[in-house]
Amino acid sequence: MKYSTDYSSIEMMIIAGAREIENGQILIVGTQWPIITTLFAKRTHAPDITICYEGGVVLESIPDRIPLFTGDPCIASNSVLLNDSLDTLGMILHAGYPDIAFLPGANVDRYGNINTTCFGDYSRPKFRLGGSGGACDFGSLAKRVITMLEHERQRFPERVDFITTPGYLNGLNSREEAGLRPGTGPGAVITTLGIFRFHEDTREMYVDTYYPWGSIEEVKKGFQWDIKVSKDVKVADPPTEEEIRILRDEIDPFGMYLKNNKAKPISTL
Amino acid sequence: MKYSTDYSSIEMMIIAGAREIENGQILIVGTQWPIITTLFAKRTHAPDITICYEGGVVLESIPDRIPLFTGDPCIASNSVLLNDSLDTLGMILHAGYPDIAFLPGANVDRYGNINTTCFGDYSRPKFRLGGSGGACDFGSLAKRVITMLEHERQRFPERVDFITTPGYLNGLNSREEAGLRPGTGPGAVITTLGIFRFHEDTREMYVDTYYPWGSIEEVKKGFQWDIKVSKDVKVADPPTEEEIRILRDEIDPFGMYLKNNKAKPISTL
Amino acid sequence: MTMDKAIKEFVRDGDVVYLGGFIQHEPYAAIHEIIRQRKKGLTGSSCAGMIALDQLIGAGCLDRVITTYTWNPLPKPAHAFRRCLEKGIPHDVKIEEYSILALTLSYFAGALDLPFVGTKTLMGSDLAKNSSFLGENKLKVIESPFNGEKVCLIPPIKHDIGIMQVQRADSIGNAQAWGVMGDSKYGINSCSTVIICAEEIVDTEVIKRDPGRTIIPGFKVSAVVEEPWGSHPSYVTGCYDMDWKYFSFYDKATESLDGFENYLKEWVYGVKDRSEYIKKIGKKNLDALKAKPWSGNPVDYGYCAQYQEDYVL
Amino acid sequence: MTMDKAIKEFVRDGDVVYLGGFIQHEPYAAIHEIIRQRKKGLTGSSCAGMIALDQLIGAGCLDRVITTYTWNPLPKPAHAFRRCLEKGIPHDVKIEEYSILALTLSYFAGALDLPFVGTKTLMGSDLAKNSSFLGENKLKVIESPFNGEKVCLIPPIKHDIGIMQVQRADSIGNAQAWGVMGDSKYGINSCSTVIICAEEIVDTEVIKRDPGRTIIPGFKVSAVVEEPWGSHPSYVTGCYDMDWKYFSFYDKATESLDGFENYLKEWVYGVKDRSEYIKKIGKKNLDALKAKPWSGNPVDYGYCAQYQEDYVL
Repeated sequence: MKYSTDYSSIEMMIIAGAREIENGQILIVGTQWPIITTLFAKRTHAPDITICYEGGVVLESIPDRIPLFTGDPCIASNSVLLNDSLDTLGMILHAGYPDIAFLPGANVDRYGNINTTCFGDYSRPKFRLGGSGGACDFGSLAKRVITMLEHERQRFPERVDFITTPGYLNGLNSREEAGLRPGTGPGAVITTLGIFRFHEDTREMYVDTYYPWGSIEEVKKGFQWDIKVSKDVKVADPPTEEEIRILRDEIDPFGMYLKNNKAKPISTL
Repeated sequence: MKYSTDYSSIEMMIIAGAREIENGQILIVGTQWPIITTLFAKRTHAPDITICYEGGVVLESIPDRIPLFTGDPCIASNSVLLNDSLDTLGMILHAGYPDIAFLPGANVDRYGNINTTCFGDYSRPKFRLGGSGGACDFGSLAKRVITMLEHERQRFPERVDFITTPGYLNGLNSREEAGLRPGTGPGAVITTLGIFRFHEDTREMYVDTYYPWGSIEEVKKGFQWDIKVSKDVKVADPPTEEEIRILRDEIDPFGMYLKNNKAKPISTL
Repeated sequence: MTMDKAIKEFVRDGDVVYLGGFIQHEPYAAIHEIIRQRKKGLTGSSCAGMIALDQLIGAGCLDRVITTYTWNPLPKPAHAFRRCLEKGIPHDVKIEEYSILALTLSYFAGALDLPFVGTKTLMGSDLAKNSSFLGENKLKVIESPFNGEKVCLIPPIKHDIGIMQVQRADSIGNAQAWGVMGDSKYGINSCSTVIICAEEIVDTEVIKRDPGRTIIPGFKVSAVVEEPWGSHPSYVTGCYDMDWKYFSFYDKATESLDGFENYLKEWVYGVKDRSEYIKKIGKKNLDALKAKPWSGNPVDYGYCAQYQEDYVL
Repeated sequence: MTMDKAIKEFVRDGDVVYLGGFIQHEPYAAIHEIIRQRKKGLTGSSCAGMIALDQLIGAGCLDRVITTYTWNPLPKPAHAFRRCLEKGIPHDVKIEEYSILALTLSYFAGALDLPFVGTKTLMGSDLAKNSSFLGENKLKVIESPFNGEKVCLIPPIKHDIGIMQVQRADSIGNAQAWGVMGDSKYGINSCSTVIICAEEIVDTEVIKRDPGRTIIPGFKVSAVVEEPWGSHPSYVTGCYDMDWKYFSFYDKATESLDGFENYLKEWVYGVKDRSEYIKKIGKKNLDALKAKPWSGNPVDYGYCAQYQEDYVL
């Protein structure tokens, strides 16, 4: 096992995300980075995970080509269950089966609330995004939500303009007080700068892990509030050469997810 | 067209039931007499009716053999929709589509309430029957419920011991007050003695029609209460010879429904 | 897994047991094994079966019943069910009754773990007024906060274990069934633990050729038992028909209490497993029940498989 | 029926229109005809589509929108949707937003005409706090009368008309679809009037060979239009894939308001009907999108067909 010295921060994020997964787990998976992250995990250390998508899809094997989104036609002939959203969002997610829900995010705040709806005032937004899709269901219902997104400071406001997907709302018990089930909520936010988790009482996000090339100072600059840092803050292991090979050559051979990111190897960061 | 002189009271009941059906209607149909009645109607004057069964069946054609009950295997290869109870009891019946719901009945009372649960005290019955199945749903939800049963006096108490299937409960507006939708409820009770309908204000059952060989006195003796008689009480037309031929030779050629009843021709009643 | 082992391992005395199948797909092979293993204190939950509950009640396995209907399909009474409710033989069972739609919605709520579903059925019926072991948790009639009209709230019924016969499943439990499905898809998905009894265990590749047919994903299933003819004397669409002669025999055989005991001795305790039961039915009888083929045009799940060069994140 | 006639006859200005399809099965052919006929004041209801709402909003057909997500799948913004919500171009539309599960449960409630369904999703989100034209009727958070916990009640959304593309239907409207179904089965069953657009109209005998595949019975369907490639640029499982090039083209073409107007002129107003649109896409492009076969073992609905002498009432 040899660590790679030629990987991008996106690749580090994907591999950090995959490391959160244990073999045999049930995952409900959103579009974009979660797709490639969970398929990579299935190809490597977690071959027996079950991957569920919101439109009514249950996968037990890796599709012939990487799905471009969670409703990609290539899924149909590779799934073991293919039917209604009530089959996955209902009888799997609402029923409490997933060990982890993986989400992409546009904006994430101090308490893990996610905004994929709009910037500015909801009734006349400065910038209108697509909306929830199933994200709000993932965030409302899953035992452990992991959000994956590129780390840019403007994506991490202290408070999102619109809570599309509830995290811990205002912290403390506010999530449970809103009616959401105890034992659910954000577990981690994984970005191109590090891994961020939530304090079990205050439910505030903190710096848990940063990446080999990074520093605590740099990570803290990525947030619009003064984010706390774990006293046991860790540095992630880099990806191995074999992990990078599998990710690039087997999971995404056409570079549909990675092409634009291969250009930024870690050595230049 | 020639009237038959050789038919049984069961056959008269079936044909009287079929005459309630207009071509093109949507029917939800219970087991026993409703099955043969509705298939007979489809074979004769109402070829375009749609027949739905509680287990998730929609028929647009007559099965190769008469179904022995509404879940008969012969239905599968003749239906146009075959799936869940939510497809028929839910998305058809609860959604309000059926023009008529046809039910068998063990006991029917003055307000059209049906008992198929027990005689005597519910907690320790003298005689325990099977239970509701979908009957309570038919009676709760359908615009017009038609119940078909052999006319024996003990089947028509003033008040059933147990309301399995709600009719007009205690009459007047008690059905609506219980929460059931306005514009739903019993439309007719059709027996081997006649056709009985419900007063639009009191919701009490009355004698609407009796059969060619009968009399008002005989009909009234079939009830445990002093049933009212319409001032426009009618006498049903007998079946035609062609109707009896179709019923016996085409609908039930093996006599599965009619064998035990062919023995009682009308001439002997 | 063998039926013997599956029942031993997963059905515990006192469990709430969902019996899947809406007439067809009833798991008679599993039910006989439950009786043979003399399980006690179970709650049997079955929406619209036939003599499944009758046999379990008569054999003394059940303390509680959840159902909408229990009868021999002939139509003749289910004698053990009658004896129990009328006379407390072999011991009293508590019964919780619903209509098919109400109970299916309860299973639906259970499958999704919804707090409740609001419906317009059941109100006015004595089924809504009477409740036994579920007490206040059977249902509630409230005024709708939207428009004030009365609404019947049906909460989920949670099952410890569910058992159902299906046409085919793979070895990891992805189960496919078709025909008159009734409540079965929601019922079987409302169970914490699931035993799937399959007419045939197939390769996962078969499942993947028609994934729209899967009623429960394998990860929810704890055991898969291959058990052809497992629903006899009921039927499985495309496999075999109901055995009316057997129901007629059962009716006559079990009318008396002694007769019922003798039936169990001969047909349940007296056979080691399902294969002995099937042998006892006899090849000639089975052949007469075999379904004649009526298969559909296969549907197509294909995609074009080409590299989509315009999609790059 | 022709698309022209179906839209003329059944879509009235001001209707609440359900647009079926969960990405696949979206009825783009019908949507273009609605735009060509310059329908006005519609409420467009679509759970998880792509540029269907974008086109209808940009063309000025909608006054109100019900959705969970509207975006180009590339992923690039749906520009007309953005222009409308950010700047009120071409005119303000009111939007009512949900999560996919909440909206699917609303369609489910609509399909069954349930008063409401209780759920644990959506609470805490600003989607639950904000409501526009549905006001107090969007949802209610109450305390469960069973256990006091907070429950989100989702009432039905009633649609005047529903339109969906399916793989096949017979001429009386029995429609069969498979693939990623999302909300579609419940959505299309929640509509008072239904237009089914089918890749292929088949004989009823084909439907009867696999009746478990039927998502809506014919008696609920008012018009059946045969419209191959009717979901382009989206896809239909087993028929054709998404046309990513077209989405990429649409993204660039519609980024400016002028560009959007030109797009409509060329691709909607500028073609008489779907066949002209398809011709404009071109055979070579279509061929590249055609699905490669992946068909399943057909399932069997057979029965034994013998006379059952033991069944006599």
